[in-house]
Amino acid sequence: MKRMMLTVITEQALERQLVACVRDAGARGYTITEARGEGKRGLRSADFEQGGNIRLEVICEEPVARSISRVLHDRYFTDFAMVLFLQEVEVLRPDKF
Amino acid sequence: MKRMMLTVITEQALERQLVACVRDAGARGYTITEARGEGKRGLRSADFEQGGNIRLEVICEEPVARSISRVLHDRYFTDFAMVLFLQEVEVLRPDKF
Amino acid sequence: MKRMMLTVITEQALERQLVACVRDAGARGYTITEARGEGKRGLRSADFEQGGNIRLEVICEEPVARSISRVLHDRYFTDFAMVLFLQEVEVLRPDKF
Amino acid sequence: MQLDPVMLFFLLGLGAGLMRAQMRLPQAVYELLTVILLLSIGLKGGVELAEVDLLQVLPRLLGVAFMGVVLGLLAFGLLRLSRGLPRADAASIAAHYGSVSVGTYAVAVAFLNTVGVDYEAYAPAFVVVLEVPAILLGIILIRGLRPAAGWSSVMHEVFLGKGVVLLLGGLLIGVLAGPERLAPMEPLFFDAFKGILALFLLEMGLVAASQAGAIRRHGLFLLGFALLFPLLGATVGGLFAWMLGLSLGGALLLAVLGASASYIAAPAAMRLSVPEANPGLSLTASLAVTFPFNVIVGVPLYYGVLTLVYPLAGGV
Amino acid sequence: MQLDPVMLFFLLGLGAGLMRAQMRLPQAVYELLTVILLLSIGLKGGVELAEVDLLQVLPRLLGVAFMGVVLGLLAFGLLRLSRGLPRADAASIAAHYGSVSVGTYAVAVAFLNTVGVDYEAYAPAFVVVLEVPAILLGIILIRGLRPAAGWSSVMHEVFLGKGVVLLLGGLLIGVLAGPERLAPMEPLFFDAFKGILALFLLEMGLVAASQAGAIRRHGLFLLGFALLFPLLGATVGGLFAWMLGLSLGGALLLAVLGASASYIAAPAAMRLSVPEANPGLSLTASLAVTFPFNVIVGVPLYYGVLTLVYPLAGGV
Amino acid sequence: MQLDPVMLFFLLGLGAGLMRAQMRLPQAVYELLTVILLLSIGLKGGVELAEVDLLQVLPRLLGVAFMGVVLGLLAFGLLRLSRGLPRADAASIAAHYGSVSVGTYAVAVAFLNTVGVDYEAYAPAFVVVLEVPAILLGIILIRGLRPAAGWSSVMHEVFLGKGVVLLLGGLLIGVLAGPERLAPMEPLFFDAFKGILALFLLEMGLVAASQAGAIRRHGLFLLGFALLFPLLGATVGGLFAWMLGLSLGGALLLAVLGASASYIAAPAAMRLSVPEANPGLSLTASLAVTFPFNVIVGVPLYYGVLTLVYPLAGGV
Ligand SMILES: Nc1ncnc2c1ncn2[C@@H]1O[C@H](COP(=O)(O)O)[C@@H](O)[C@H]1O
Ligand SMILES: Nc1ncnc2c1ncn2[C@@H]1O[C@H](COP(=O)(O)O)[C@@H](O)[C@H]1O
Ligand SMILES: Nc1ncnc2c1ncn2[C@@H]1O[C@H](COP(=O)(O)O)[C@@H](O)[C@H]1O
Ligand code: NA
Ligand code: NA
Ligand code: NA
Repeated sequence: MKRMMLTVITEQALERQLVACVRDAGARGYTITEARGEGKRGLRSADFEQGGNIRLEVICEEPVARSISRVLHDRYFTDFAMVLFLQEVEVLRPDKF
Repeated sequence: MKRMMLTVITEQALERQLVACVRDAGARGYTITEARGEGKRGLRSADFEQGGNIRLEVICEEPVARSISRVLHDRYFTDFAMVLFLQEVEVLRPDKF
Repeated sequence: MKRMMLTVITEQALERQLVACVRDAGARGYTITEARGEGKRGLRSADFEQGGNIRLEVICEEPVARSISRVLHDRYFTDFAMVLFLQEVEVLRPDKF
Repeated sequence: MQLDPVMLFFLLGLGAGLMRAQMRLPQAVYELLTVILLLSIGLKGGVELAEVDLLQVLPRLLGVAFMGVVLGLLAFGLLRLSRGLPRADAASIAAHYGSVSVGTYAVAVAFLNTVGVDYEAYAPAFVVVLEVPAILLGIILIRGLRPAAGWSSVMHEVFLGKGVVLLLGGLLIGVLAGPERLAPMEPLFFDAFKGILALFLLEMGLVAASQAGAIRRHGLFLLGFALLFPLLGATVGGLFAWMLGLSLGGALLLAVLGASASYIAAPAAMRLSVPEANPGLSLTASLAVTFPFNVIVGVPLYYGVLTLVYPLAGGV
Repeated sequence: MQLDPVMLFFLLGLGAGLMRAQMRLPQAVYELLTVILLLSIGLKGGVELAEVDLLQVLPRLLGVAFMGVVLGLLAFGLLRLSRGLPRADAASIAAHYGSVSVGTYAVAVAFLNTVGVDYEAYAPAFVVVLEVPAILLGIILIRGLRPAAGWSSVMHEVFLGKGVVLLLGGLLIGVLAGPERLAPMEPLFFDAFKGILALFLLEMGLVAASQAGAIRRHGLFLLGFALLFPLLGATVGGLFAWMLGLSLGGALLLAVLGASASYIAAPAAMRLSVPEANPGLSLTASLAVTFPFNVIVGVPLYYGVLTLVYPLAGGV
Repeated sequence: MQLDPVMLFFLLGLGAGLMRAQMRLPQAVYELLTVILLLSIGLKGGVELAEVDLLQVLPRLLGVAFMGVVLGLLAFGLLRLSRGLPRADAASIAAHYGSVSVGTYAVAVAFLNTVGVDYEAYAPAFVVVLEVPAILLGIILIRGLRPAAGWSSVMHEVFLGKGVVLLLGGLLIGVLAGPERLAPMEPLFFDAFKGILALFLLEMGLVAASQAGAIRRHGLFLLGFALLFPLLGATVGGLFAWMLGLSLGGALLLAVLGASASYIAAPAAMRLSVPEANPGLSLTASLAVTFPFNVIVGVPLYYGVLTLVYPLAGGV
């Protein structure tokens, strides 16, 4: 069965707020990996205090994914380093997501 | 050329068994990244002894991917934190996978 | 809107050269996560000096992705551990990539 | 009785964690501290073991190993009184409480140093022989003789965890090298011991705090067990110490080991051998309740009681 | 005047970083070193605070906290002179420079030890009370009373950063435990202090070097501010020290704190409360310019000036 | 002859690793230990270098650097005897064996301390000048004057690896600061040296064990080379020491350096400059065979032989 996977790459400092936002939108889970990278807002590596990036993945139904995208876009795109993309994935137990 | 990418997110404790299962199914390689997250079985972070999650990716032919999925599902879904999904990817050297 | 996501899994030692190559091809950004794994060139884990693998993701327009793939293939496939694949992703702000 | 300063570090970590302070000690640091603590304890024991009559020690070690089984069975019996608790969970928790916590042991050693009471030089060997038996018991209670992951991988997990390997390795190196040749290593392994224990306890406080939320979820029965079983465990430990003829210091250490619950060897082993047991239950009880209880209340309490009772009973 | 050896470690890191040497100290190591430094400073202060009259100390702490606000306002005023700099950036940089750098403080302490000059035992408390006020000021200057992420989460970030928690925690433990009971921890927290500071400075050198490229991008005004404001801050610190009747050693510490800029508490707090401020500006100024300047030139310079001026002004 | 206790830690790690014990020292810990070891060795050398006549030292350093080239050529020649081994692999392995292992050097220093034999204060400089030449040789043998990644990036990799930077940096700091001003850093860098070396060797044992499986895959020729070349290298080292007029202690160190193979600088440099060489070959030989051999058998063996032969040959 098909579900959406939303991936967000953004500043570590936003982790708590991102997780809250994912929960509020009704997603049932998420996965985070540590990342670093470069984009419009320059180089972001995990050394020292600044913290690097996180890469957050949420598998959910399409409307949930789109609603999270919209909220993140409105709240954080102006001031924070953030990239966001969507993919279709096939899951084994669609009821989990 | 198209191949399948199977991604498994599960408990670190299962790493050895997962790798064995991937090999047995005939896949030629795998990639692991450290992860943390939340799902039906609660929060899983990599602090302390418990170990967090791992995120395992296997690129292989579709039947192999489906057979790994099935085995993991049967063996581990009842007792372990585990999420699993499939995507199509385009590879450059299909003979490698 | 659709863009390509190119993922490269390769030896940590190549990081600088990879990043240079991504920039030269005209991509606007990239994300790196630490990884380990196994493939044709044996087990690669991040212990000790050797360094493990990195997993590099670049979202860009299809021609850019194909040109990076080609360059990497020609320069590194003979001598280095390297896997490379392409996926289509939907992005929110196509002008960023 | 005043708190020993190392316990203040635990309280600092606990407080910081409960207030969700922006602080973490990365896992790599935790690993480093654990390795140094285990080696320190092992080396210290080994250095003095060289001068001890092994024929006197071996029967005591057997007695102590037997104590591990007794504790596991006691815990399992008590836990089965709760209707709601699945049998697998009871066995897993029993494995944790029959086994031991090296961190708690280190706090007790620091306590004995502070109050200036001696103990048997070979006490670290008690930790080694107590780690494993209750875990094997817990597995057998559920799987009989067929653990989920096969005996070989379970044995591997149980006997080759870092606790057993580093304690035993330290003991061996201590015996082989002797005090003089180990002298150049004293600054790191002996002099820095209490500072490193302090950092370790700071981290354990943060960990305990992060588990605290889970206590409520798991209900009053578990909380009660995690608070009361240590008292029983300490009593059993004291009795065994008396039967084995240990000194007052040795009796405190055995009481503390009896009261303590594993959070290194047991969780990993039980996860693979009895996966249907909920790992959250045992870890929360052990880390968020029993460890803090022993470190803050237990160690001085057991010591207070032992100083009163032990001489009466003819213990040394 | 010769450089203190700890500064040589900073120069080594800086040089290695600028030449892009293949060397890194992983973040876990940085965290460990920071935790030990903060605890060491706190413990040392706490041990001696036990013997101090609190009624004498409290008004001085209030005075020092007030100094933080003064420094923040001065910095904001000066930065507003630049037409190009957005108001949010000015406020954020002001918050960094009104607050303090614990690493710079540690270098000044090591310097005083080397030259053999005493200072007020409770000086670590200055660091604690200086960390927060300028950050709150910076937020209020932009958000008024409504920071982007809500006061509760801002307060949390500001007061529960590792700086405040570990310094304060160390102070408390030091007071409660006293010097004798802390003696077994001296090897790690006191004897190893300067070696650990050396490693920390090696890492800070690498970090400063990695930020160096950003200096050019941010223009001459920022560079000038990051080099000159420390002189003003040190002067203000010296004046406050004189008004509060501190010793020469205490005056140096307060001058150095005035001259230093935060890179732990302020960046995290400002990112969440004033996100439109560019975090690169303040971090580059603080880490790549002001920190090196203070460590290499500032500390001995302020000390040289103070030894001349302070006795004349009737300072002790 | 008894084993030095640090070697027991290596054996513990090796044993634990071969039995696949559940233990790891995270990479961050490895980095920390390496940095401290390199700095300790450098600082110790630097402190004493201050009192040495540079005009006497420089020609010896040149001689030692030349030894690196000789060793590299010898290794390459021997390896070319094997028909099956590609030329690139022979050059890469030769680069590893002409260069040196700092860990092995540290074990030899600990050994000399234990047996109470002095050595030239500037011996750490031998390590620095031996690191690079054989690597350059290995590259030139394959690439002529055109390495795969361009000379500038190769030079960068070779001369700015952490080995050279930290040893050289430590030497410089030691010279500039002198013994008195470095005294406050002794607890971390000198007193804790042997403990830190013990932890490092524990980790190296685990690493060697993880490479052990690869030995079989790479065949008997490589195994033989990795066991026998150290004997040749030690002999060459002893001869050079005799020609350069070093003391017995200095001769042991130079022999050990000759016998040892690089696992820090060489792998990284060769990977980028001669990528067609299989990095598994050289790393397995160096880490899984030569390092253990030198640490356990080699150091005492070379010392035993030198004590017999060196005085006869008129060495001091
Ligand atoms: N084209 C891209 N492909 C992959 N990752 C990107 C790309 N652009 C940005 N990123 C990641 O997203 C983060 C934030 O991007 P930005 O907001 O453009 O600074 C960067 O630090 C990168 O980790
Ligand atoms: N909806 C989801 N999206 C992304 N990752 C998930 C999701 N649900 C669970 N996960 C990940 O899979 C792990 C196991 O999930 P669970 O079995 O539901 O506890 C979690 O710890 C998460 O890392
Ligand atoms: N079939 C595969 N699926 C996923 N990752 C792979 C696969 N094969 C190789 N890799 C990854 O790519 C790296 C290099 O592969 P190789 O060049 O085959 O040695 C490995 O270390 C793995 O991390
Ligand atoms: Na117990
Ligand atoms: Na300041
Ligand atoms: Na050599």
